Amino acid sequence: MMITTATIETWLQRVAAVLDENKSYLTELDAAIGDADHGVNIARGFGAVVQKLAAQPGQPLGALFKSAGMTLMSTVGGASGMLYGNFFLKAATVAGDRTALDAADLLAVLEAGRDGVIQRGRAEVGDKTMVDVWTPALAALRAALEAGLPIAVALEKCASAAEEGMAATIPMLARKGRASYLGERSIGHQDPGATSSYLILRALADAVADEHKDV
Amino acid sequence: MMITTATIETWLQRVAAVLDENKSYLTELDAAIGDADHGVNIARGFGAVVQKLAAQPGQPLGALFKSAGMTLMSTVGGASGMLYGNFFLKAATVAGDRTALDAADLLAVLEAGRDGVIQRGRAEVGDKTMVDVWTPALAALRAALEAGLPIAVALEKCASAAEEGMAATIPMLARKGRASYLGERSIGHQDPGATSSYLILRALADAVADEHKDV
Amino acid sequence: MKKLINSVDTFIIEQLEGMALAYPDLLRISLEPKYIVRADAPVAGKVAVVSGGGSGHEPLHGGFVGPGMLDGACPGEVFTSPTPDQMLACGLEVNSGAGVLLIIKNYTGDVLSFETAAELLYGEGAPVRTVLVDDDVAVKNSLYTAGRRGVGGAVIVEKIAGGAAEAGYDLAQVAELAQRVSINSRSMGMALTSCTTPAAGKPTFELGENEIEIGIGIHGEPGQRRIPITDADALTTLLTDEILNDGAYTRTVRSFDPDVGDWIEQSLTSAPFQPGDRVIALVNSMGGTPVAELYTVYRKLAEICRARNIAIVRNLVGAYITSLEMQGFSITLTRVDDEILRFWDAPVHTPALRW
Amino acid sequence: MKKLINSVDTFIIEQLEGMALAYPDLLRISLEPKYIVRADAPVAGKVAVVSGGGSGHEPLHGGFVGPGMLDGACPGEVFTSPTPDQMLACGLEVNSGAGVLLIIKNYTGDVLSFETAAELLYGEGAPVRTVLVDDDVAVKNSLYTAGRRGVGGAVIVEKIAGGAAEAGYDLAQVAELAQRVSINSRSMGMALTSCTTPAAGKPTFELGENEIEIGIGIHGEPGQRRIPITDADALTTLLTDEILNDGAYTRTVRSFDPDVGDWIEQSLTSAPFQPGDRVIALVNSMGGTPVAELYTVYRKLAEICRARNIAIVRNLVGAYITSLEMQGFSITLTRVDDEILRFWDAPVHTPALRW
Ligand SMILES: Nc1ncnc2c1ncn2[C@@H]1O[C@H](COP(=O)(O)OP(=O)(O)O)[C@@H](O)[C@H]1O
Ligand SMILES: Nc1ncnc2c1ncn2[C@@H]1O[C@H](COP(=O)(O)OP(=O)(O)O)[C@@H](O)[C@H]1O
Ligand SMILES: [Mg+2]
Ligand SMILES: [Mg+2]
Ligand SMILES: [Mg+2]
Ligand SMILES: [Mg+2]
Repeated sequence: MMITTATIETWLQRVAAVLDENKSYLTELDAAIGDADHGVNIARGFGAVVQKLAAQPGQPLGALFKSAGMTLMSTVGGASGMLYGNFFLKAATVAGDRTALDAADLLAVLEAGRDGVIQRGRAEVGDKTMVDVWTPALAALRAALEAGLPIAVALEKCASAAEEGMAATIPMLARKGRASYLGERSIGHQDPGATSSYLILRALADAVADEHKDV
Repeated sequence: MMITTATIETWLQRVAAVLDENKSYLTELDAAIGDADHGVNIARGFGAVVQKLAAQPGQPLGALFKSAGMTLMSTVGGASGMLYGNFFLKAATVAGDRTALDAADLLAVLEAGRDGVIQRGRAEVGDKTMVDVWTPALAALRAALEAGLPIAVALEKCASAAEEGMAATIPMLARKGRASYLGERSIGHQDPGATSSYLILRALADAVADEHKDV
Repeated sequence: MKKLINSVDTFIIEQLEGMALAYPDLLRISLEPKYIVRADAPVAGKVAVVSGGGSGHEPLHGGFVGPGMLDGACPGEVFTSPTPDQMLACGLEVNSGAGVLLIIKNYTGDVLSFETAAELLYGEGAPVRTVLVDDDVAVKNSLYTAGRRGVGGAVIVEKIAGGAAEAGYDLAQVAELAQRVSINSRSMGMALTSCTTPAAGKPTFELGENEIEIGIGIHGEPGQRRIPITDADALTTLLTDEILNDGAYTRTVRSFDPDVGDWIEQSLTSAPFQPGDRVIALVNSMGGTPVAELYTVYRKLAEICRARNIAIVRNLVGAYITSLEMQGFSITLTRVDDEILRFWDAPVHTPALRW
Repeated sequence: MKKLINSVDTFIIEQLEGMALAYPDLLRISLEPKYIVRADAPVAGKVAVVSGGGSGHEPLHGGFVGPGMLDGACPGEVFTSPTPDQMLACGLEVNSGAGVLLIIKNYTGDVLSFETAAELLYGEGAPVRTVLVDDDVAVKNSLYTAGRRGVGGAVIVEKIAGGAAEAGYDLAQVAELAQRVSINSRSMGMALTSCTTPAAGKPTFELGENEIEIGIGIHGEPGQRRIPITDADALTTLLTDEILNDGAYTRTVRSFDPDVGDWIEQSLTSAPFQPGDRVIALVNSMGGTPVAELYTVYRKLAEICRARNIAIVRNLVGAYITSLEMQGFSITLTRVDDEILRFWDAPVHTPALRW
């Protein structure tokens, strides 16, 4: 099964919807260890992404991701805006003018995005950031694909790993981003960026699963 | 029976004590239709008066009242500080170098004080101010003395009339002072200055009654 | 009560001590009795401009002491008028011989104290005049009330009077100009929240989560009326309309005339605003409202004035006359002519106003 | 939530519109993307100084745009860093050819956005340098955190950089001086109350009636620790001691070097304060604390500095870098030399700072 431009568009629409639904929840998480803007900001950003894409449907994936990245960078603000923006810009360079991705392409695209996040933000696993979701989640995806599982199943495993990664941030002491200022007081709270990253990967698994069902 | 300097000093000490006890109450009354400072301000003022008098006991009454008036003017602030200050300055001019007052003297002293309040503040009965206490209270005092009642009894009648005057301010619409800005909203609240004036006259009756008892 | 004070009894003195330390080149401060004067007072040959009022309205008045504005300011207790002894000592210290103008906000306590002070100063041989500021249109009449309160107009009057005095106007001229600025000023304010006086330790009035108070004074007094909360444009429109639709306002003003050595009474009338008027606009924070929110108010105010053909030729947006930490705002409009504008633009160097 | 806004979606734009109307001679404002520049930008031959950050800190940064301070400011959403497209447009508009200095408060979002903007500006041919402000001693180390936050020091850095640029310093010189001011600045803040972001509509954190938060940032983030409320002197002592007792602080700072066209990393060390130091002192309101309360803080600060033989040679007392309507205060001390002092004293004409 190939991941088409249409599926990617569906994914981003789902992301926009689910982030909007979870706007207050994410902002509350950010209020506890940050500055109470994460939900509002990324909901606004992905909303803008979806509007932009709707105006120009069916672009090659490189162009699509680049548009998403630029939009996020100019509408979100804050650490996550720059990091997610970079994610899609880096993903775009790998996607190039493809209009569909096979399993290996998808993995390469996502890994490039994750590397972009790490490169910009210089966070490591254990720092209590979105990296604590992306790294284990993409490791799970890679393992599943290498084990020959179908994309939809592999993405389900990826989303599960993302969820675990998200939960794993709770006991961590933050070392990067705003939460790091709190020192010990950051312990016991789930990282907002890790949470939105999980929701993004969850939406990807769901989008592909739906597609799969129809087939 | 003569009212001596000692009795007047006792009176002012009682006033200071009773205003201090009623500080919050008076301030709350002022919060409702004024600016929430009446109790604090006059308690401070009469406290200062008593301190000043303690340093110079046994002055002639004119000097005593003048000192009280000047102290109130320089320590209370606000409308009531100037009005009570003026009350004692005018009382001082009548008391002169007397060291004791008979009934007629006392009435003259108090009436001069009241006239000072009216002259400065230009309020009339019905305007919802301290004048609504002083005017009926001194009318009652005059009537009682003219009816030949002993001073202590007359002052008791004076205090009762003061209390009625105070209560009578509740339904009034304020026309003078800060409460007048409220228009209709001033109705239903007891005037703070009328209340402190009642307490002052109540203290006078009590001081003289106590003196009388001892005799 | 959460405030940056040490104790209810000492905080005014300590604030004054802090001011003295912060502005040693600009201010000289007396603590007993309490007053603030220009470091270089008395300024030879210059009329001295003095004001005063309760504490809790900072920067008014002490923050406006300095070249180009006030020569002296007398702070009372919180929301309580200062006392005549303060005004007397302050007036004597700033009087260079050219006389003292007392700027009085119209509150019974302030008026009575300043009246006494004027008489005392005159008795000491100082030429003295008074000017009354009574610009609050929330108070509708003067026949059945103590008259309109003095609010934001005081800031404008003090600036213009200070500028004229600095420029060499004599006492009668400064007084005449100041009174003209005063009767051409109109203000209205509102509160989103109450303030808490240190002595009371709890909010002066209780407002529900969705209630606001319209037509407040500057002492946490209850306002004209209480309404459900609405948005900034609606509030700005409400206050601006009250100011712009306010009709002619006539009152009897007592002022001290040193030539006759006594009080004279004058009937003064404020003319309503009219198309073609030029105004200075003050959008003022009640203390706890941050400046950013005031810009939303200014935006709507400018729009309304433009539509009414009233030209805002100067503006001031910030916290200039406050009620402790109260949230809310007030608008003041002062009709100007070229003379007034010249003294508005004249240099000023005070803690709170400087150009 | 009680605020003078019209809607959560429009209030930043409306505040900017209000500013534009209030300061037509001083500012030019773009709404899409959002930025504020000097009305006379670009100023021929002059280095342009640009800063930016989340909204909600007003007057920072937009209120500091004007001759003698910033050429441009980019406001983000509330407490959210602005975006590279804003910075790019703003930087291009103010660049006269002499280059652009970007003043960056140290927050991950701001740093990432400004880094991207610096690269974009450089790509467009604009000489660009960056300076990092990271003065908040409440953050103890930089190895295990994102490093110290940029707080009150930003106000001082912007004033000095603006003064030097106005005086004709070239880009490298302005950047060098600004970085020197930055590493010689230390700050610490506290909150009496939380703030409420319009989007959230309720207080960012809950504080009990008798609780306060020590070591806060400027975004309503929880602080270092929560303690029972105490008095102004104790709080001032606590914050001042943290600043004065703070040891040498070393961190690696990335800055853009237009000569090599890339980022360079430098290890910079802030030396602890010492007897004999001369400092500028900023006593800053978090927004809802009125200026009068700040004087009590200044009084104690001056006393402590005197006892430690640290000379406060200049001061600024007021609301300069805020967190919406939060009550509380911060103290910033900047060690100065004659060069820094000269540019502090240099004329400035902006909405919020003028002399
Ligand atoms: N250096 C970093 N690397 C990776 N992720 C980071 C980094 N700094 C912050 N984050 C993520 O960003 C999230 C906060 O995003 P957001 O609230 O939008 O930005 P801000 O902190 O600027 O307000 C954090 O929860 C964390 O997951
Ligand atoms: N013109 C007046 N004549 C007589 N009494 C007055 C007048 N104005 C005010 N008062 C009295 O003063 C009281 C208020 O005193 P206080 O609160 O101390 O002064 P302020 O109103 O200046 O805060 C009122 O309750 C009223 O009784
Ligand atoms: Mg955040
Ligand atoms: Mg009162
Ligand atoms: Mg009062
Ligand atoms: Mg943020």
